[in-house]
Amino acid sequence: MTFDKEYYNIGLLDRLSYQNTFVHRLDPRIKLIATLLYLFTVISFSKYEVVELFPFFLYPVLLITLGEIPLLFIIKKVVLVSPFAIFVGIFNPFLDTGRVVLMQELTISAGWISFFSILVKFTLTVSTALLLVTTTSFPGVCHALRQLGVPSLFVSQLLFLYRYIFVLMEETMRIVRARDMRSYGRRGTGIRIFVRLVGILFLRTVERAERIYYAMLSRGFQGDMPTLKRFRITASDLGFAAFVIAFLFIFRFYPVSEELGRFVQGVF
Amino acid sequence: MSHHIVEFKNVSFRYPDGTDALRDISFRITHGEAVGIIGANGAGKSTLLLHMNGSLMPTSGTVNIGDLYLTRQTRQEIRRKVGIVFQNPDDQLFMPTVYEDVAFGPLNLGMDEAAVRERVEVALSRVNSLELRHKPPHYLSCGKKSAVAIASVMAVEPDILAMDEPAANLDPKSRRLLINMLKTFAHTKIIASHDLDLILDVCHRCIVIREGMIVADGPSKEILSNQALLEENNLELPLSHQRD
Amino acid sequence: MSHHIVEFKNVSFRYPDGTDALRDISFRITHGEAVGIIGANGAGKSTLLLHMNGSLMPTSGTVNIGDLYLTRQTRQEIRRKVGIVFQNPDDQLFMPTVYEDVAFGPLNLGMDEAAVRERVEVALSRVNSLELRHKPPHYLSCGKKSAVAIASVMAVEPDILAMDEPAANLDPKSRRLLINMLKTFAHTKIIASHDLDLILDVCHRCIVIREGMIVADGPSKEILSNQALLEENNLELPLSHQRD
Amino acid sequence: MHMADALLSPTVGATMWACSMAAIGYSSKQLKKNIDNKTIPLMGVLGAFIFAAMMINFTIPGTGSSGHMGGGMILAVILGPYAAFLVMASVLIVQALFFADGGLLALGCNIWNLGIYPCFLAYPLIYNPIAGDGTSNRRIAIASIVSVLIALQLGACSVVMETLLSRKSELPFGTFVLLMQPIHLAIGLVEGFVTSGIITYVKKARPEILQSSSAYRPLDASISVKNVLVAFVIMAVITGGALSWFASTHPDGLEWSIEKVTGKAELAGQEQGIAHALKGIQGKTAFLPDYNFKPSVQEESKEKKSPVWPAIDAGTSVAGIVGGGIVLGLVLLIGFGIRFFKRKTEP
Ligand SMILES: Nc1ncnc2c1ncn2[C@@H]1O[C@H](COP(=O)(O)OP(=O)(O)OP(=O)(O)O)[C@@H](O)[C@H]1O
Ligand SMILES: Nc1ncnc2c1ncn2[C@@H]1O[C@H](COP(=O)(O)OP(=O)(O)OP(=O)(O)O)[C@@H](O)[C@H]1O
Ligand SMILES: [Mg+2]
Ligand SMILES: [Mg+2]
Repeated sequence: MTFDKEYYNIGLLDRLSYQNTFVHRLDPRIKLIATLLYLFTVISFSKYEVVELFPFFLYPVLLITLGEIPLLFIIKKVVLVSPFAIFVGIFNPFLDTGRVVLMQELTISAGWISFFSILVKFTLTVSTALLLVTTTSFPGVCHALRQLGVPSLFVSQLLFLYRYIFVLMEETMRIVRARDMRSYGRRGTGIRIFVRLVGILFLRTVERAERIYYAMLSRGFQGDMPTLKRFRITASDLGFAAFVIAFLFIFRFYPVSEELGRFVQGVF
Repeated sequence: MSHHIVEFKNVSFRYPDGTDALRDISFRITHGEAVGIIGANGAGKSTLLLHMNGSLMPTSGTVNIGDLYLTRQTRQEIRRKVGIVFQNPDDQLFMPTVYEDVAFGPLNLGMDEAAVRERVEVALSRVNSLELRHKPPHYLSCGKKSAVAIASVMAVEPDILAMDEPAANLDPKSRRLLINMLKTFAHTKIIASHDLDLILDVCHRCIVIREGMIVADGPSKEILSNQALLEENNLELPLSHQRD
Repeated sequence: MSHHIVEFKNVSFRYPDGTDALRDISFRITHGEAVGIIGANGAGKSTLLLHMNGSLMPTSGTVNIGDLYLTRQTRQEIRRKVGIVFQNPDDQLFMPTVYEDVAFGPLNLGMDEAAVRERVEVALSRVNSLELRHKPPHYLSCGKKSAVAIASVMAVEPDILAMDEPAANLDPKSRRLLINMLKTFAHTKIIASHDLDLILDVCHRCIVIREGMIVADGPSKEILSNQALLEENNLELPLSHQRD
Repeated sequence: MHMADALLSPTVGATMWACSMAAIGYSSKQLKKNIDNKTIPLMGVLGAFIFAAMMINFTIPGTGSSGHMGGGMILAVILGPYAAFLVMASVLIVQALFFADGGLLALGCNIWNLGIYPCFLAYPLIYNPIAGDGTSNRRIAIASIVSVLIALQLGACSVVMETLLSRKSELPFGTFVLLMQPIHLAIGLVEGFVTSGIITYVKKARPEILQSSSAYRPLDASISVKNVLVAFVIMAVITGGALSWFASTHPDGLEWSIEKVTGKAELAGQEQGIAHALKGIQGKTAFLPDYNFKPSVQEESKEKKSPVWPAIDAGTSVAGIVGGGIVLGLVLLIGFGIRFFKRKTEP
């Protein structure tokens, strides 16, 4: 059933991106650039910085709440893709054995800190990337790419890819069901059958591309994909951009967590 | 024979993206019945069929096939009893030749070569396609593909045959052949289709679903002549009962 | 108006793999006619339609649309005159949203944004789907996809409308809506379908093809009641003319 | 394996982004010169195909993961290298966005690792010479397996290099390579087998597809072995230059891995590059007077292999932990607050 799950996951992501909230209405270009800046800022922290990263949780939390994205869904996805990062990071605690004093007597190895830092960064980067697609429709992202100078040929075929993912996955799901139905748990799921299935799927895909091409020709396609101008930067876009830049700047260069801790300690 | 019973009790199903495709569906189909499942586009017919052999598992409620509850454990056994022919034969024929395709199920059941050959030949003869056995399915006509798809499911000798939109894209003659073929099967048959004339021809009983719920269940003759009911469900009288 | 004439003269077509899909086809369809193309699976109906706007070019013979010979040079112009709606709406709705899809044709004609918007809105309104304009096609139901596919062709305002199997997979109500919609179009219409009841409803004239050749051409009423002719071609009487 | 954002340093990420974007731009340009109108939809739909095919569940012995059926080689054979590369790049973009597989910054690395090697290296240099005119099934099989294997090994090797240069992981080079390469050997064998299976299948069922794709061969022909080698030397020089640039500006990166590999510590000056630049910025921002810029301090102490890290007193750590906790609490509070407020205003 993994296929079904993957498929529905994409479907849900896609569906979320067509909601109509403040975040969804923002200009895709701004969201795309903001996301990239954010990611860049997050990974620019050194490997021993952890608490400095905490304020950055504010950005995904704001997008989740304002964009009405189910929190659990994002968390699940983050956990789902975490193995590689964990695999690469888990050796740090054992290899990097410098001691770190946490409190008077309590020390841990520095590797734990860098491992934890990888995990926090991982959570931040993955959830923010997911939040970009759940708050911006994929066509929106593509149009933003085009306006930001990515070659139009590339963007056009990217749009085709998006459009036909759903159609082909549906088709593939039906083929997989048909195979499983007559496999009786015997793993008729071997690699030879797999090759056959993929071969058939491939042929049908090429035939479909041919039909699509005819349909395009019939509507005057001459080689260039026409586009509509559609974005206008609004006041809320500018506000959002200003917010993100200020946010990143402050939390990158000012140790909010630590100062806050000092302050609290000072009070008590 | 309690063997060939299909019983749904309060079955609901929600796709992971949140679509409620079935809501509290209950019915019981006994041995040898031929039942049509009808309803508008998106009513939930295909989803319902996929529950019959555990391609989908109910979100709540139970499905009984014969003496077996449908669970992840019994699913493989249930798949021997319930054969499903999907809407598009292209999705089902994935082996290099017709013969291998029809043999796929029996081989996976662990039968020996001789028995498999026998099964394949019987199944292909029943759909009048024995002479096609060495052809690659890719080159068959639409009608023949449908026939072979049916044979490939029949070769496992299921007790219950479920079909989703078996006549779509067939030319009228192939459709008629299919109807006649279906009439000769002694199996329990469950057919989901928009082709109400086909349903009327083949099925005694008819279940109407709308938005995932059963809104009517009774003899085809009655249901398919109840114009008000049909129109509520985006259907209309079978064409052969319409006069201009 | 000689404008809306479709004329095939001795058209033959062979696919690159050697299949002779059309053999010496000749006919003439004049302005405002509604013509059904019928025949068995694989007879060549879809291939024929693809010749009407030069998606395929005849291997021999000539195709005339209005005053234009179909050549590689005139192909673009002919495509404004002949709109083809293909069998599978998924293949036809290739843009990411309904609006962009319907706008694809007008934009390719070089129209400005305001004019395009107007065209799109008119076309979508005609098929009762204006409210869907910002949706991606993969969220539409079968019936709506067909409707939008038709709108996307109508938006170019072709003089001639050709359709391949427009009603497959539609539930009876959606099919009826489609038929009514087709009846209101004043265009020259050419419809290839196995749904003989639809052909009988919409088309006055009917062309029967078999193995790439025309075997009959005449008023629908006559052809669709000629049982012998129909049966030779894997067809049968329209269901509404069948009595049990 | 897909590279992940969290393991990247900004320099590595940015360098690879620049390289991959340049490759996309260049390929688009080359393709545009020779394109047949049919190709754009074909590319898009094939991208979707690669995606769907990747999701068919069959398990690769030994690895639990989906083991990305790269598909780069099939695409290259059908579409030629430029178009195939663009399709691979799109597939990876969609994966990064929809599956959070890899990440947006790591996209540069992933496009490089999974796109460049199969399309521009393995296909013209290995697949084509071995497969020859494509009439012999055996040659196709060998060509597919060998080329896919090599492309994947190069990709895996790059993942290791990128990770190590980024300095986020402590894995020693040798161990990491030993962990990665065998897995990719297994994946490569399976993928090579699948690739050859599909190509021979298509050759049998619809030979004209492969023939018509040889309409793109003019492109391939123009990529002679010599040109590819020259291009690779140039790319190697550029990459090497970029790497040594950031190695000098970011001393811990390259040297650190060299140190790990050779076992010798060779330390360079600390007060350079990004850290330095940031310090400069920070010095100018007057409202943070006594903030001690940490990365340099920490890394310094780290490289001195000081037994106790870092040179911050326990008080600072406590402040950090307390403050971090409070910040997280505040963030959550804001989240819940907004949600609560929204519920109230939109009944
Ligand atoms: N894979 C899926 N993911 C999410 N929702 C789905 C999926 N497949 C179907 N649905 C939804 O479930 C409902 C029932 O769909 P189903 O395909 O069972 O209808 P159907 O009666 O077979 O329709 P049709 O006559 O068009 O074949 C519809 O609302 C449909 O949109
Ligand atoms: N791309 C192709 N390459 C080779 N042969 C083809 C191709 N497409 C169709 N054919 C063959 O050409 C003939 C005519 O096919 P066509 O699709 O026009 O039939 P049709 O009347 O539309 O059938 P259906 O009712 O099944 O849609 C058939 O024999 C078919 O196998
Ligand atoms: Mg269905
Ligand atoms: Mg056809």
